Amino acid sequence: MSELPKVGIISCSGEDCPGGNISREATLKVLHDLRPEETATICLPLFLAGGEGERGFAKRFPTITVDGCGKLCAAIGTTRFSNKPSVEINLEDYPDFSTLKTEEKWHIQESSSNLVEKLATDIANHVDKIRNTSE
Amino acid sequence: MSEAKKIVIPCSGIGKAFGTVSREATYQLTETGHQEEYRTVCLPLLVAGNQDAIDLLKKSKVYTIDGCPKKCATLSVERTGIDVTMEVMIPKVLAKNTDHKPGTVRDIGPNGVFLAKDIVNIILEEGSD
Amino acid sequence: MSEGGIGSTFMSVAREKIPWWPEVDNNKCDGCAGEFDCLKFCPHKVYKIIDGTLLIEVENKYNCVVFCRACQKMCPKDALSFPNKSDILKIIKEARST
Amino acid sequence: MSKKYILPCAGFDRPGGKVSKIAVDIIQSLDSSSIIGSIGALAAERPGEIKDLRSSDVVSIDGCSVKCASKMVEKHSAREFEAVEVTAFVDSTDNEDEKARAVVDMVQQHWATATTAPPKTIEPESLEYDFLTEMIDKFILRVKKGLFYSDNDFWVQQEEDLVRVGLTDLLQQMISDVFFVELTDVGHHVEFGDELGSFESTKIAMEIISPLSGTVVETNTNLEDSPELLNEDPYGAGWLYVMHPDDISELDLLKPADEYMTYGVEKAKRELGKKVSK
Repeated sequence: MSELPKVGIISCSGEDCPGGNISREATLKVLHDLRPEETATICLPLFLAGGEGERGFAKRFPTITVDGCGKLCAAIGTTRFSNKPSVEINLEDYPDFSTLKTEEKWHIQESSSNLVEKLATDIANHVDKIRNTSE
Repeated sequence: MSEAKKIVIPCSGIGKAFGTVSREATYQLTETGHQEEYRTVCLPLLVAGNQDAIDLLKKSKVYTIDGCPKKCATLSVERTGIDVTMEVMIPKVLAKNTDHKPGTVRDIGPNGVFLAKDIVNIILEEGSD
Repeated sequence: MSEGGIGSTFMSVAREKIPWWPEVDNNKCDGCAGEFDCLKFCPHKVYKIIDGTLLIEVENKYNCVVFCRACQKMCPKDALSFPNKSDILKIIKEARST
Repeated sequence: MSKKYILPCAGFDRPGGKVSKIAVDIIQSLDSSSIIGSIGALAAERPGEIKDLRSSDVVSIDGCSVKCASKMVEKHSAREFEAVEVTAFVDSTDNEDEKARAVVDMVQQHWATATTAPPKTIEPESLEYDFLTEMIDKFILRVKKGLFYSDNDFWVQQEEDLVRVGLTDLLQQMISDVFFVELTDVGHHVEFGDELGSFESTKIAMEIISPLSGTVVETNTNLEDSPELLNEDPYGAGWLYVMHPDDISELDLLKPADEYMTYGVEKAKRELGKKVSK
């Protein structure tokens, strides 16, 4: 088992947010498929509801926040209750996202699943980068 | 945005199948036939302290769906000083449908969809008053 | 729930000294018609499918959690059996006292 | 504003300083997320300390009219902050603990009224001192002191002639949310390691494995309607049985809290945080 720190990934998962499903899906892909051993699942709502564990983790370990819109709930929520994320990703910064039709943003379809792949790859690369520099 | 006065907020926990079930129930309620009456507001907005979201909740009946006893959705709403009209605790819903244990957080399977439907019914029943 | 396995201890006794694991009666076992309930159920990877058959065998016997018999209940053919618990406890107690 | 930062007077050899120290200890025990600042670290201009100070809702506690703490905050942060002076309570009481309480009240009042303050995050559990705790990644593992633990992750608490039995916080976290509990009847007799009913969670169906031999004299019937108590309060309201033990010396077979913690941490490292997605 690696002694490098785990990286927490916090997805906005917003239910009423155009990119909530894409951010959630990409985050789950990294957590489960791409970097299962290197990452920790962090539940954003638990920050507010009193997840001592989640908050404590995010205070001591590096985190990546993944937001589905410019309201940046994941980044703001994490900073507010724990610490500044190492990397803040906003789906709106992806040109591919703005060209999606509304329906393709909301629910993952073929066109949006490419973006999920791309986003997941980017998150995974950030995980590697963070862990390499923290050696 | 519709003028819906009833707001459903799921926990959407990302670590457990129940989180995805809460989400599925919310989409069933807000996208298939009941959208005039029900809508959802991002729970993360409350975590981030978004004032618009809090103001909207103040004017509405709020229904929360929680996947575990940590009650993130309910507590997050209550901590903004707003009362929850009804909270649905998914393990309780499963307790009366023990054959419908959902799949995983990424694929809740037909059992998860079934549970979500039951949650929708529970909320609709209360909301019809 | 823990995967004990070789090298672990149970009640301060080396796991390898405790003869606790299921025995499969292959006259009764029919592999649940390909469903393999016990294999799917056990989170400790105790079972494996015997290659090319519809039968199950115990692969990692020391992964089996001492005193746990949850898989036995899952078995529709009642093909799984475990040692007597009090015999096992006796073995554990003796090993602890030496 | 995200964090709470309290800067106490550092003159711990003086009465006001001592009161500040007592006060911040209370504050931290009430809310472990609050940051206790250090005048020394600010004086040395440690970057992390200054960053905390500047990104928090700050309260300074001054032990005397020299106001070192407030001056230190003013020097390193341009923002408004709340200053509490211990000497302000000098007439009300001579008791240091009472003064400290008054300081705590002032600080809490400030945070309650500060519109930008985040919601209170006090958990009742963090007020308890009778637990051993360890953090494994994001998991907080709690082992209650004074109990005996089986390697199957059940606990036993001695209550005069009887024992109370439950499952551990580790087991609760491993199995995840329980939605169904089937308890055995009063009068049922079991041997060590025998089955004492079962429960089902979103992850697994499991037997309750008795951590000692004895006869059930009481069952926690609340669990039938509220199985979530097993997850919420495994050492308290989520207890399983009260039993009459056959032989209390069987407790020797179990682990005391500190040993179980060592065992539990190893187990937790293997078992917790596994991501289930088939």
